[in-house]
Amino acid sequence: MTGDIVFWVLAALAVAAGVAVFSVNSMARATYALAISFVAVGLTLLLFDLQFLGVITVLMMVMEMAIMAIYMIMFMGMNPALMPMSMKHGKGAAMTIAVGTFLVLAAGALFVPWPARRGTPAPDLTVALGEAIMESKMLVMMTVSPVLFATIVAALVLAAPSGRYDRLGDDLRRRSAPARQPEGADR
Amino acid sequence: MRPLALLPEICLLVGAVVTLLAGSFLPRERQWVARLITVAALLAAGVSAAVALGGPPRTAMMTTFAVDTGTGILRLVVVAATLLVIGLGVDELAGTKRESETYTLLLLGALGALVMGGTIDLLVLIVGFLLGSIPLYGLIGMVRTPQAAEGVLKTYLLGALFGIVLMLGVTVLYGIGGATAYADLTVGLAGAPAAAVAFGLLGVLAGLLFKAGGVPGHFWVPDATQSAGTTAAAFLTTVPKVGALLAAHRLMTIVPGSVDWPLLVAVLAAVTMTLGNLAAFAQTDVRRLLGWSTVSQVGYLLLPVAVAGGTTAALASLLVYLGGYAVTNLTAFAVVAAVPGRRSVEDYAGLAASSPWLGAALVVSLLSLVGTPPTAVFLGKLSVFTAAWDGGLAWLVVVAAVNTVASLFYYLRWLAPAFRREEPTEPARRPAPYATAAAVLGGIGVLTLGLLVAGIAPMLGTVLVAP
Amino acid sequence: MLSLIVFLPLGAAAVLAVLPAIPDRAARWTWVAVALADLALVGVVLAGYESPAEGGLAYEERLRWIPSVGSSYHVGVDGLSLPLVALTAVVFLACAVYALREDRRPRVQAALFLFLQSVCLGVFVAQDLILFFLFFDLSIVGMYFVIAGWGHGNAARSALKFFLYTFLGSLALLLGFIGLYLAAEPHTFDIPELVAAAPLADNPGVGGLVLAAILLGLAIKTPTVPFHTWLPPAHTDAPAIGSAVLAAVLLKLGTYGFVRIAMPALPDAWQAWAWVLITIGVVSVVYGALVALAQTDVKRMIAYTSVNHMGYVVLGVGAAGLVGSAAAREVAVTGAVTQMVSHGLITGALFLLAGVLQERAGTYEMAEYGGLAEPAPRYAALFAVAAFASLGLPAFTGFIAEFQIFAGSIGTTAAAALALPGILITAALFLRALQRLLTGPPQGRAVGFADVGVREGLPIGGLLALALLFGIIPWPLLDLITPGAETVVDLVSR
Amino acid sequence: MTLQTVLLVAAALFSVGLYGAISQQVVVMVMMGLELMLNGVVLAAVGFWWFLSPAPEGQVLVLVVITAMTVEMAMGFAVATLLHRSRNADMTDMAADLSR
Amino acid sequence: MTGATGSSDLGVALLWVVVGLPAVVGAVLCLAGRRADRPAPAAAVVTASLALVAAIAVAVLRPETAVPFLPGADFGLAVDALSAIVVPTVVAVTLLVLLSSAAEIDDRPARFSGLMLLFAAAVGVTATATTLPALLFAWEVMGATSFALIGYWWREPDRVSAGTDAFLTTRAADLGLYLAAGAALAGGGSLVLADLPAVAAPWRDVVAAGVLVAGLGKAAQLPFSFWLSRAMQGPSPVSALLHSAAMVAMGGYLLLRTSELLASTGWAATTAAWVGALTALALGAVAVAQRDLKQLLAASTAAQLGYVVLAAGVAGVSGGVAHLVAHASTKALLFLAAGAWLTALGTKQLPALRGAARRGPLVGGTAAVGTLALAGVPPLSLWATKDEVLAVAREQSVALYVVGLAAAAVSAAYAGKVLWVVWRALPADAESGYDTEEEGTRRVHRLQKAPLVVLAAGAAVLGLLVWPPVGEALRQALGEAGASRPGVLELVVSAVLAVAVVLAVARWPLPEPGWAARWLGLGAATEVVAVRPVLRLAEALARFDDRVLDRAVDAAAGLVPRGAGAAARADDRVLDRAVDASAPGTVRTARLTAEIDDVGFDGAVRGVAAGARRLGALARRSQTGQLHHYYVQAAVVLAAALALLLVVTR
Repeated sequence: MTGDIVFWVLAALAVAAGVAVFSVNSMARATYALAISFVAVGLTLLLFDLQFLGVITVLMMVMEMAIMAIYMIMFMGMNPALMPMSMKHGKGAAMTIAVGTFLVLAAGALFVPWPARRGTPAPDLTVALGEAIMESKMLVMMTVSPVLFATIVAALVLAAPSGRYDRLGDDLRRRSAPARQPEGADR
Repeated sequence: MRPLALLPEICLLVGAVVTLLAGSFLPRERQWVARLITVAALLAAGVSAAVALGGPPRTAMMTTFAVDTGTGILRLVVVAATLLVIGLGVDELAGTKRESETYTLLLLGALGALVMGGTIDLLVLIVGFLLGSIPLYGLIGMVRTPQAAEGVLKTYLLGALFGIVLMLGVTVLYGIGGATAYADLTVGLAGAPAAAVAFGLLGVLAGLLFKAGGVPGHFWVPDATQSAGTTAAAFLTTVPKVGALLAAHRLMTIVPGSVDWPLLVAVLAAVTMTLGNLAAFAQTDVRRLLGWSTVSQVGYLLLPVAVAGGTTAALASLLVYLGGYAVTNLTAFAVVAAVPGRRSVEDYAGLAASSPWLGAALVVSLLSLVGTPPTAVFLGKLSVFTAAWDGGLAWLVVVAAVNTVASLFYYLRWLAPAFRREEPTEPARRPAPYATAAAVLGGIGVLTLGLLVAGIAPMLGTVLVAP
Repeated sequence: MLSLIVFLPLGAAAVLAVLPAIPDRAARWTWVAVALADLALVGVVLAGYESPAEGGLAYEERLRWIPSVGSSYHVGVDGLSLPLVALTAVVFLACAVYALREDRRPRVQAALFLFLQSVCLGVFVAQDLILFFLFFDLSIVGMYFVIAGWGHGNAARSALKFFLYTFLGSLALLLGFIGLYLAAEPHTFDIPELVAAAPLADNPGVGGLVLAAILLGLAIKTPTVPFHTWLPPAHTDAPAIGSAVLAAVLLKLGTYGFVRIAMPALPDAWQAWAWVLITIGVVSVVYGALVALAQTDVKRMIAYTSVNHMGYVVLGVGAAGLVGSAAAREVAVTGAVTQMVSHGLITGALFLLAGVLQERAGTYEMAEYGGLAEPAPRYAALFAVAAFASLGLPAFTGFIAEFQIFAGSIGTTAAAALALPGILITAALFLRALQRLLTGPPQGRAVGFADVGVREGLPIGGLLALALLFGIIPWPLLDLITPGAETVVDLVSR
Repeated sequence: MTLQTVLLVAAALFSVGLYGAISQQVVVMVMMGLELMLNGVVLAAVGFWWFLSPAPEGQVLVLVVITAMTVEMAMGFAVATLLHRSRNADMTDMAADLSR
Repeated sequence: MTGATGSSDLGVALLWVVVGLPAVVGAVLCLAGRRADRPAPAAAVVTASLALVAAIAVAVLRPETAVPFLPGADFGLAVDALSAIVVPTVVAVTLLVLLSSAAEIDDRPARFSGLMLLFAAAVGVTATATTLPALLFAWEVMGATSFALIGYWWREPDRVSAGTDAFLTTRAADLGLYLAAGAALAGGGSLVLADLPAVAAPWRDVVAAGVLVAGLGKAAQLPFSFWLSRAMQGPSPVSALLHSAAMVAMGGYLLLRTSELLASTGWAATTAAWVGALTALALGAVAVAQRDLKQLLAASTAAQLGYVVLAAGVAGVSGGVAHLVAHASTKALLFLAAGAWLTALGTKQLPALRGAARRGPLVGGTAAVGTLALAGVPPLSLWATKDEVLAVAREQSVALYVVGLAAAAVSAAYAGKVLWVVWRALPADAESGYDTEEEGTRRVHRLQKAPLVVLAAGAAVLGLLVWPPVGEALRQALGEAGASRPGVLELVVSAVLAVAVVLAVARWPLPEPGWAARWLGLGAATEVVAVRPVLRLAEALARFDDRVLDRAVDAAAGLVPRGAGAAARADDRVLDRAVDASAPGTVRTARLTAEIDDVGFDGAVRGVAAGARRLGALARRSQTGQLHHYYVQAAVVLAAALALLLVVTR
């Protein structure tokens, strides 16, 4: 019963925060709202005995939102707290599609004759997760590592305007970086 | 576990790491060492894949990865395609600031395609999707032009959306199927509610269609192809498709009969090929034209996917087409890479006269894309049409044939100026040597595949017997 | 042996194509030499040819090719294909000699035509649908480059139209082939096996659709009304030798497909659809002749007479599907095959003659000429002979063919008599053309028109001489064709 | 707290996120919409895991989704940076040269 | 090689000489061109002489031969009683005409002689053919050589188009033989002429109809007669051979040959008889109205051939062949005479020829023999042969006899007209009428005179063919021993009639009604009924072809609007020019058709094209470049796909 109440509160919070993301008038607030929504879902995970995953979700998302805030200020040079905004397009279509999607999903959730539960959760979920990662689903985690590797490389390639040869010279012997070159035509 | 069964994949991964590391310490003009490392890694992967080819079908890493003929040929195609991409890209990349990074990303993207195509577990499929997508973003944005930025933006945002849809689909399938491994899912989905199966299937399929560049996930293809560097464009229109389509085929084999998925795939195939062809009609930029052309090709490639369960020939035909398409498409891009100054169709005026070899390669590749014998795609089209007809989709075959005729129109629009006698307005620059070599090599490959497929035919026979 | 015949020109073409250092003169003579050698090889085959047993093949060769789809490299000849193989070799040799005067990229041209020769020969010897289709489609590609590269006028557009239209046909053909393949049990693309199996015999619906696809493909290539509209522009804008090859050999690929594939492999559907073919044949004959009559452009006129002449062939093979006297139907099919050879020789010559007009004076408009017999008596004589041969005058092969087609098809169905006016209209249009071009006082561009020289006269005269030879002594040709025609009629009557 | 309710909440989150992804012009805001959609997916995955098939794969799935979220976010920042640098734009509307 | 009758090898060889030698020599002369001009006339005459010797020999030896030609139908040649008479006659006339022409034709004589010899060879084959393919072979070659010979003076367009008319008209009739071949194959499978009467019932009628049409066409019977008028544009020797002894006669000859077939159907023979009789009468009237000597002779030829056709219809083969041969000699004589006057005086108009006979008694005298024979004046040949035919006709129908007799009177009238004109006193201003058609030489070459004598002799005595003993033998050979013969009364009546009419013509001028002078308007009728509609149809179809069929393809393919537009404009220009060049009426019709095309077919076609183009644009319109549009579209497509999956369940 308590679980139910907690769930409903968290659910309401998650959805409300989600709605808030696109209704508040500054990007900073939107970021906070998104973080709240994630935290709410992360806490919901705890209701299902998924302490590990719940904590991870909360931690990662809070970190991510922090990064997002920093990113906006540092890289894009805007003060999110001060910039009021209403930058939307095609609200009508977006709303139609969103509502339609919700109706379809909700109808599916309500009317699909979900099968009965098979099996029970492992006694120690975290151990079970660990075993799955290390045994039956090892390939998943093995593949995640090149994904992260690729992400680092690709993100750097995209984000960094100048590479090592700009900083250190074509033979990598220079010690100081030269002035930045204009963008766009450097290859 | 059998990690050694994944030797080709491991070769690529190790190659990517070593390439990046080596590249970090190489002077700008000596990055060819990194290129050599990449090529070596690819060759090692290719050799190990070829060695593994004859073996019996089995799974690796528990039940998450299939090592069968499909994977075997996928590996060969991906490795060969990536080698060809590197070959045609040497002129463009050599000595640039991010040459070694490009090779790293190419290797990782190829690895992603392999993982996607080879996996028989939905979880690995998600990760494979990411591994296939992320290097692409980096590759598209590599040239850092405003256009490329736009291209990468669209690719990324579409990729993110379809990734989410893919994960949603996986979630639903897992929920009702109780597992993520295909072998277990086949059992689990058998009695599952059809609507939920349909939803989950659609989600996963949508994600794969984004990778393949089919409707509705095709929007990024022409933009990215047009804006990215030639090397990246060649890669992104070839390698990810190969993996995604094989993955789609594998996916279809687990869906229970309660869902009329063949019809869905057939309709999507018809829409994809028609849209791609219609949109390609009026293109003047050859890259964009090729981008749309690859969209239409995906439509044809979806034919065997649509009959994945209906006929045993589906997989064989898909593989034949994939191989043929990869070589053909890369040959066309090699020609584009060889004459980087020529952007529009009209720019190609007099190409055949100034460089007959390139002209020949262009003819071979475009006619192959059309599906004229004795080229590789003709064989692909033949087997694909046959399989689709055999699987009960004769109407789709007719649609595909009509589309083929329509496609001829824009391919010829490119070919015709190339063979026009025209006095060059400016002194013609010498075509890029490596790309030219790649084009000629590709052209020979197209013809060889088209004519001498007998060599690999026995292998396809085993595909027929043991799907 | 057949492989050698087919691939000898291809090999020469490859050599010519990759060696840009070959001087033009050497390239031209190489072409002639290779064509001559190929013709000699065909002669050897002809000399050693004995009609195989019912349904059999001579000079058969079969190699593994694509076993997974039941396709093999299977070639062989019989009475239906050997005459066309010989025709191809002859026509290409004539073109090679005619082109000795060519000065626009002769090396590439020689390579292209040798390539075309290979693929045309390939179609006629192929005994496997995929092999057939391979050569069939390549002939389109080759001809596209011939028209686009050496044509005049609106060549690019005509070439594109030619390619698009005939490619549509070839795809329809491919669909039909796939249908045949899937219907045969076990699946195969091998023509003799398909013929023996006669798949779809018990499935008239699918059989009809498959036949419709094949017919569409072949009808476009042939071409018959209403799929002929690619032909006039293609001919008008093609170079002389291109037109000659197109009319003399390429059109036969379509009609040959009827007797080689459609009739024996789909006998039931053929019988059910025979009336459609007869209708198409009759309409093509009359329509082609009438439209040709209204032309003012010599080459367009000849092009439309091709529609007319191919209509006779369709009429003949269509009649073979009806219930009627077997003798009459054999005569009709023999006539149809004879017509293929005959049309090749005669129309080839006519197009070369038309090419002379273009070379000398730059136009095909009949109104621009008059009284050519005065300045160019040899040209006039050749033209007159060719025209009479084409209108079916006895002593030329055209008569042999048309007489047999008419006797045979009227002997099968009286409806075929509706095509008889075609003979008359053809006569009218050729006589009008002769009158306008050759007779009267010399005027317009006829003034100062140089007469044909040896290098033009030899190929044209040679083709006409063959038409005359087999028109007067037809039995060597007919002895070759008749067993094949008998086999086809037997097969289609199953 | 039933499967239906969990799925309804997940659907709500997903739909709100979709609305944002479509309606927002600023790239970063579009990314937030996508994140919100993923949030819904995570919730749905947990719901399915708990109520239908509590196998370890479900947990791995959630882990993979979260990883994907992070990775996509990182790439998103990189792309947004590139866009900002090369076009001085931060809205998707401002990057619409490639069309037709 | 040889037939079952055991004919000698020598005979067969000679038969091949008769048909082969002229063919080979003719072909060589044609091909040799100007180099052979000098020896050509002599070579031709020698060839014809050799052929004549051989022809006489084969007439005696009666060889029979066949060589393989088409499967199931050999190229069969045989000399039987009928051809034994006709072949030597034709070869003889050929020889004489060649002799005559050696003096007359000085423009490229090699080609002329070559064509004449080729023609003679074709006639030889026609006369001896035993199978339909062989017959049709020669039949069509005759037509083609006649085209070349009529249009021999090709610099004058009028003459060439006369040849065209002749060829086309006769070829139209020839279609009957193609039809007959098909029907024979359907009805029995044998293409041997002798087997035709045995063809199964419904097909036999078709065979008979086909043969009948072919025969009537070549014989210039109604309604095909007009081509003969146009054919007079050819040189006189050509007329002498083709339009008296050979080609026209072959039409009648074919019907004589197949009279058994005609009779077996029940209706074909009657039709032939009546067409023949009516042609004799009507074309006789046409001849009466002519003022041009050659035109008169041409009409007379058709009329006289009418008797032959009549004979074929009533199965009076012996009389028919006798009339054929006698007429050949007579008419060749008259044509050569007309040709002699034409070369000498430069005119063939009767008014201008007044008294021409008095300028040269030999030409005049032989011409008189010819005209009198033509008139049916006893004892000259045609008097007896004609009555022989009429006697058989009377057996079957008195009406036929009466019409035939009336026709005889008419023939006496036109013959008399010629006779009196040329034998009137030479007027003082005769020269003023000369040289209207060509430059006359004022002299007649002796090579032109000699044949006249021979032919006049023939015209006089060939009546022997019906009198005993020759006649008896002939009837015997043709199996008509019991056929009815003209009685004395009939002979006297026709003789009196002929003499009376000839004398009357001398006294009273003949009427020259316009309808007859214009050849019954047959030519004009053909122009209106057949030629113009066909041309108009052709133009309309050509326009249809370009405008609709072709544009349909353009539209489907031509998604590049510029190219299609340019082509369409070019089409219009070319077509309009083509149409403007033709008759204005045609233009109007064609335009009307085109308008219908435009509104109907072409509109639809354009609609399709525009639709395809719109689709192309639509396909690209989805690619807006706006990311949120892509999102929306992707969502919509996925929703539709989901709906599809949910709605269509298995």
